[in-house]
Amino acid sequence: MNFDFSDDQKALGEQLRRALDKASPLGETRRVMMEREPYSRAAWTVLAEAGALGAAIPEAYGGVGAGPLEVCIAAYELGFALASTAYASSFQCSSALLRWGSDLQKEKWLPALASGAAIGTVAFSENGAGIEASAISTVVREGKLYGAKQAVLDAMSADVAVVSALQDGKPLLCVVDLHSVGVTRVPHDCIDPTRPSGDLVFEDAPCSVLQNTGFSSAQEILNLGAVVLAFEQIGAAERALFMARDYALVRKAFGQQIGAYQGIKHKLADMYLKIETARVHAYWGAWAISTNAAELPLAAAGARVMATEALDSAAKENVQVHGGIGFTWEHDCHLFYKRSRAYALALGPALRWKEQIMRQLERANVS
Amino acid sequence: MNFDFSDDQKALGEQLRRALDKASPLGETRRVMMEREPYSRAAWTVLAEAGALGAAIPEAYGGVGAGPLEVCIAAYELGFALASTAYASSFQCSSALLRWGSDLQKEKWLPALASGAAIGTVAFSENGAGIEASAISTVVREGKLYGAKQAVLDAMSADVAVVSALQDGKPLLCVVDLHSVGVTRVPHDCIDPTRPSGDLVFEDAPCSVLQNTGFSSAQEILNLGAVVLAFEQIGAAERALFMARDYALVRKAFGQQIGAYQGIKHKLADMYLKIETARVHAYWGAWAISTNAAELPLAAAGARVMATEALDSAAKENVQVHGGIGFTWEHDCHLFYKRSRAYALALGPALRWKEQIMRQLERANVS
Amino acid sequence: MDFSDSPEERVYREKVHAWLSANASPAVAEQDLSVVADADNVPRAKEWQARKWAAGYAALTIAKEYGGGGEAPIKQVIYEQEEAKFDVARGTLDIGLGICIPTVVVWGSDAQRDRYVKKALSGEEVWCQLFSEPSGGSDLAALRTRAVRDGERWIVNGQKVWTSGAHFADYGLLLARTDPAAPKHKGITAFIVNMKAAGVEVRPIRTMAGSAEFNEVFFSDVSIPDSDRLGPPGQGWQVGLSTLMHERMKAGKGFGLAGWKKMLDIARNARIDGAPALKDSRVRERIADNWAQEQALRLLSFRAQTALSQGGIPGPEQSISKLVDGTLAQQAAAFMLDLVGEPAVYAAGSDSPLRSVYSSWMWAAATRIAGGSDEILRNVIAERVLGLPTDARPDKNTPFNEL
Amino acid sequence: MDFSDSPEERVYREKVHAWLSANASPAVAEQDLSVVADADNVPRAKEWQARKWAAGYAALTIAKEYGGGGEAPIKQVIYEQEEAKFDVARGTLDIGLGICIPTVVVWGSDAQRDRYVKKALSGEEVWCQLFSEPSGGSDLAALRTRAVRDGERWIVNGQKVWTSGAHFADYGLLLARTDPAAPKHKGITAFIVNMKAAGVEVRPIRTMAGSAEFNEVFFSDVSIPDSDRLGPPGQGWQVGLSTLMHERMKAGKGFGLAGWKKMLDIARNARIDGAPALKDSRVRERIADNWAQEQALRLLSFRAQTALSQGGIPGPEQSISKLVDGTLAQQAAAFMLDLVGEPAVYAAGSDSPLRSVYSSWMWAAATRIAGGSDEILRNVIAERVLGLPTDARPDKNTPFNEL
Repeated sequence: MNFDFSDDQKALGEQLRRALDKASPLGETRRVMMEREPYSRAAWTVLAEAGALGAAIPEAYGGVGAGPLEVCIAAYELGFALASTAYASSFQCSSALLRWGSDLQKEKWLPALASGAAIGTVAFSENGAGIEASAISTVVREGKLYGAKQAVLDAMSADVAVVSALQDGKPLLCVVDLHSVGVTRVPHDCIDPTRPSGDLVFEDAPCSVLQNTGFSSAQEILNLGAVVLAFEQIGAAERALFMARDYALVRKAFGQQIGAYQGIKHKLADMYLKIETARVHAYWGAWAISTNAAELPLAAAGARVMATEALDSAAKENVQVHGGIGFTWEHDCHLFYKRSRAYALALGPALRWKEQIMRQLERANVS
Repeated sequence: MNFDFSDDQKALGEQLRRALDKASPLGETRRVMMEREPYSRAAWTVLAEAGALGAAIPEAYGGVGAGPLEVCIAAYELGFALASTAYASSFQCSSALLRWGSDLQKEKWLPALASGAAIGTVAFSENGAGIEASAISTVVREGKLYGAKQAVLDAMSADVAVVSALQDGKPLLCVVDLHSVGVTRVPHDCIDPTRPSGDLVFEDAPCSVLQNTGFSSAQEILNLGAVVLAFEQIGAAERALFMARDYALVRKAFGQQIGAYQGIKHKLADMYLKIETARVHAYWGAWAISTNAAELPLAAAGARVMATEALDSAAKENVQVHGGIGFTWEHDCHLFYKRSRAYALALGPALRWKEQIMRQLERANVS
Repeated sequence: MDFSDSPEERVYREKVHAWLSANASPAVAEQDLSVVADADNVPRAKEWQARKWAAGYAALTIAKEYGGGGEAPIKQVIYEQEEAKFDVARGTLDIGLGICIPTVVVWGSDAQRDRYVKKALSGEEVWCQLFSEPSGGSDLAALRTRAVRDGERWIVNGQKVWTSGAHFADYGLLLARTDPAAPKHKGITAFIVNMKAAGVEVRPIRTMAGSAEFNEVFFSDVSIPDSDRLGPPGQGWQVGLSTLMHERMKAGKGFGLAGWKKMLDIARNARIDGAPALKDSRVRERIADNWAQEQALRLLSFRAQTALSQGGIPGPEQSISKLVDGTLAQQAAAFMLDLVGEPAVYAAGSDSPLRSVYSSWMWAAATRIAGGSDEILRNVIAERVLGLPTDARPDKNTPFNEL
Repeated sequence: MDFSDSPEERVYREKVHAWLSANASPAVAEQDLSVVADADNVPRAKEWQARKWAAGYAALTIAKEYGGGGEAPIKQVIYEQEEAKFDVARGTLDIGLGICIPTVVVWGSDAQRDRYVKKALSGEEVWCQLFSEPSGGSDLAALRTRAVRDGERWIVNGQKVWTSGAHFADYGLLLARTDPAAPKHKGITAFIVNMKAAGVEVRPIRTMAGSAEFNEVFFSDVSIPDSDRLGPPGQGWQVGLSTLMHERMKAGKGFGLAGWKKMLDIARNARIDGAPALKDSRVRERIADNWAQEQALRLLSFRAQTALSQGGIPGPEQSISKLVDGTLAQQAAAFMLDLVGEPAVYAAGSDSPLRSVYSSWMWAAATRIAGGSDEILRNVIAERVLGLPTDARPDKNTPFNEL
């Protein structure tokens, strides 16, 4: 039994913690928000230099060839730093290319994604209806893409996107250079301006189809994203818990530290409980990705649901523990609060993932 | 604005509180359980003597002719005493007779129900499927009843029951003397032995049809029961809260009263919160019954859902506040714990009543 | 048990309604609460207050001799219920007229009442309340703003926070520490402070919602004449407590956060896994649950109104309501965003149909903190209603300057 | 990251499995936990323990010199995982072998170890633990049972409670107050008490579930020779604490309460408002939620097992698990009964298909109390894991007899 990351993997985490602490403190995330930048170049550079961007990309395509466990470790640190990067999106994009890309497609994009020269994302949601097959109206015709994707995380920073579309009425995935003529990015005011989403509109946009993909391919890529984002969520939740804990140790009311009151102590214990129960789910998800286990759809959904709840709870109770100051713009609490909801919505709400859990359980437990 | 009971009604409550405290302390409820009696005669006598059994029955039929508000007041006190009586059931039964009974049917049963000489109940549930119309397989043929009703609250103590059945394929209500040949009562081990339910099996049992009744009549009678039972639930919840509060004031741990710890204080405050928010719903339900308001289906469901949650929470946290002693047979905590679930199941679970709320809201709020 | 007015109340309601009909247009929609603390709203609010003053509706519960209506609190409730049906500038002067001025009436000298009450009631002068401090929070009596006596005046230094309307107020009701050697509750004195005086600096606080309804107020050697001291020295805590009683004599209203109706609207248009959200029983249950809680708050306000109608004092209905409302609205807003799914990330857009849900999601967080945090309110209920012991307060009897 | 055994662990697992296969039949169903504390189960439990003793599996983590296996804690975990697959009498001797005897090994004299350890390991003598008292509860150190020295013996008077197996135990590990003038944690001494001695009276406690797994134990002038004192006088609290460490060196297992599988079973047969319950998304969500929590507990036990496998000490996984499990199971059981609706009132029947749900509903209430209540565990996590201040403990340094 070795339900843990390896020492090397942990060392990568520690290295990233130090580097992000320097390059992407909360002030950097705030700067991204204030200056309306689509992401933090500083944090991205840290990831590139640590080899985290190509962790799961084979050396043949310029990657490190380590694996998804390293990706999860990095995501956890990005969450802890509350960094503004398209890390999970880019991982989803490169994973789709690795699975279904032709040699040509791989050679074109993977080295750039591995080095950080390009940012990737995936665009599945449209018509305000999540990713379900019946909602897809984007079509591929003669190598050109027509349609619009909505609420695409990292749409404003990505260079390349894997997009779900119909070709001859059948769902598939294709890859689009977002700098092409025919691609328009539509910015929006987002709940979390440090992780902006946007619309992608395609009109005569050149695209290249990924072979052997179908509707289930999108779900497969979502499962990968769910696990990696769960690590980001848990990292952020832990940071919020630490903020609340630290404040409870210094803030006094009625003559003692507020952290001496059970009202606060038990609240923090509950935050911790949610984080630790989510953490083991995320670990299990990481294991499932790394071994390509049949449990992945279940594990991904479990990680997604638990991590979303952990960050929701940690972010909102962190504001509560801070009291008035936690409600101000100047304090960092709201960065976590807003991130919590943005991540709860990205990849679809828990309502949908719980249904995925239930379908898996029914399948495994046929009476 | 007079959203309160009148002074006379409050005086009736105080009178019952004193009388029940004497005649039906928790020891009496425990005795009923230990001696496997179907109800507490002592508590029933108190109700009879106070005129509470005939409160909503016109004087012409031997009642007091006061109204349903007095019934609610009495139910609240019965709940507070955790008495073992068929009060709500009997009220449902007499209400059905008053609404749809012929002069003959009324004259036969109402005076006895008003004086307490007879106990009434209603029997709607069968086939393990709640009260839905499609589940009814009990039939009336030529004035005789055939079929079986399940989980009938107070089946073991009642003298007369209003029963839902099909006649020529159409649902209706009929009234059955439970001492008739052809009626069998089947006892069961119940979650709350102080308020036992049982099956009623009819084979060639004489019955008399209530005129102009249909499936909606059963729902109407359930709505009345929901409000009255909500008052019982809130009374019991308040008693459980007081038990927990009193224990928290005397029990010490780590050098102080456990009631001085916020872990306990906040728990008790939450119990109180649930009780008070349920209480206003129950008041609204009482008003709706007393004025025959169109809001009754909504108000009854609101009272039912909130009161069930209030008693669930109060009964289980009362055990928790008491710690080990609260888990023993000798202590009274479990009487409330068991009552909470028995009342949550009687009249159908909150799952169903919430759906009733939603249907009413949709109807009221057509977009 | 009935929900109708007493005969006297009905007559009063009709009278008020008639006057309002003659003086204002019917409301077309719910007033946007965000304008309440907006300086742009002040002229309109003053103008409306002047008209109320002329008609005798300026401050119903204040005694007639000071320019009020001399009415029972239930009349105030009825007036406000009727006023809410009209398109008038509400809310902006509430803190002054509902909290500060009644306190001046109770604690002020004749000279203070003559000088301040009528000018406020007539809408001429606007007031704010200067109690909260950064280091205080829930522990209001921990305030550190100092007032040092210097002959016939007091010199004030320190900082207040979360002061609504400070940027347009003429006067403020200030609590300051005058005796640091006394225990914390005993060394405080109340003052009336001229907000235009030298040394008073008002800075807006930007909230997480991006707006600036509140202020910090800095005092640097601000001079207050002793004639503007309110109540005896060292009695400031009692002055502060008495404001709470004025707060309590209301029937309570919601915080305007998005509730079950909005949820039902959203559910009517949303889809989950390809099916209409309104057919998803999770969504149906959630709407029913939300309705049940919101309805409870509405009914609780009827209970408070009943107490006032009978000449009594409302119970803990307001504390219960605030405790329920904050948590409920925060969860409900998150659920509504989830219901819409991915595109709900655009809720922050000023033209988004979800903008009110997004605002509600943030302001609910504030509701759980402001005016007594969830934790403080649970303590209050446990201690004052249920009679449980108070928390240990090691600082209670220690001189403030030794804490 | 993988879930398989290390090579050494695999070899050990195979060896254990082979021995078990040769000595026991495969389990046909989950062992009924209610027989664990049943005296009727004792002969079978003793017989099985004797067989384990003969084969060297009597107590794996106790040093070989005392008759144990001298193995690392992970071997114990592996042994128990394998043993659970067989139909043997488990649980009945756990308190003695897992808590009392390891404590005797650590704190006992050579004479005590010689006298007691092997007889327990071989299944000859059964032990119970006498810590809890009626007045103590969560505050174990508030114990009042007195032991007064009288020459070479101690005279014990007092009462213990919640003692599992006291009605069939031969010996007990007792904590008693020997110095009432010392602060509460410092005046306690540990003893080995002969449960058959004069003055020891065992009375069963009936629980709300109707059964009697636990006992009260009354001591009336019970004489214990000083040679059965365990550890120095006044060090009883330390002896007691050291038992907690033995508890911690386990990987944790659930409490056997009804969970998502049972819920799914029930949902497959129930109907809500005429439609199959399994189509109701509230039910589906509830099953998914329950699975997610139960799976977390399973994965937490893997984390603890990983720590043991690496030679480390598990973290707070057990505290987390107990906190989650009690509340979860209590809510889940209530929900399952609701799912069935009205007929679920018959769940108390011994032949009811819902009997296990009914039991779970009651035993979940006990899980939230026994072995550290929810409130105590939250405190433990807040203080020991998150580093928050301890609660004020006014009694900590006061002589016990002045409290």
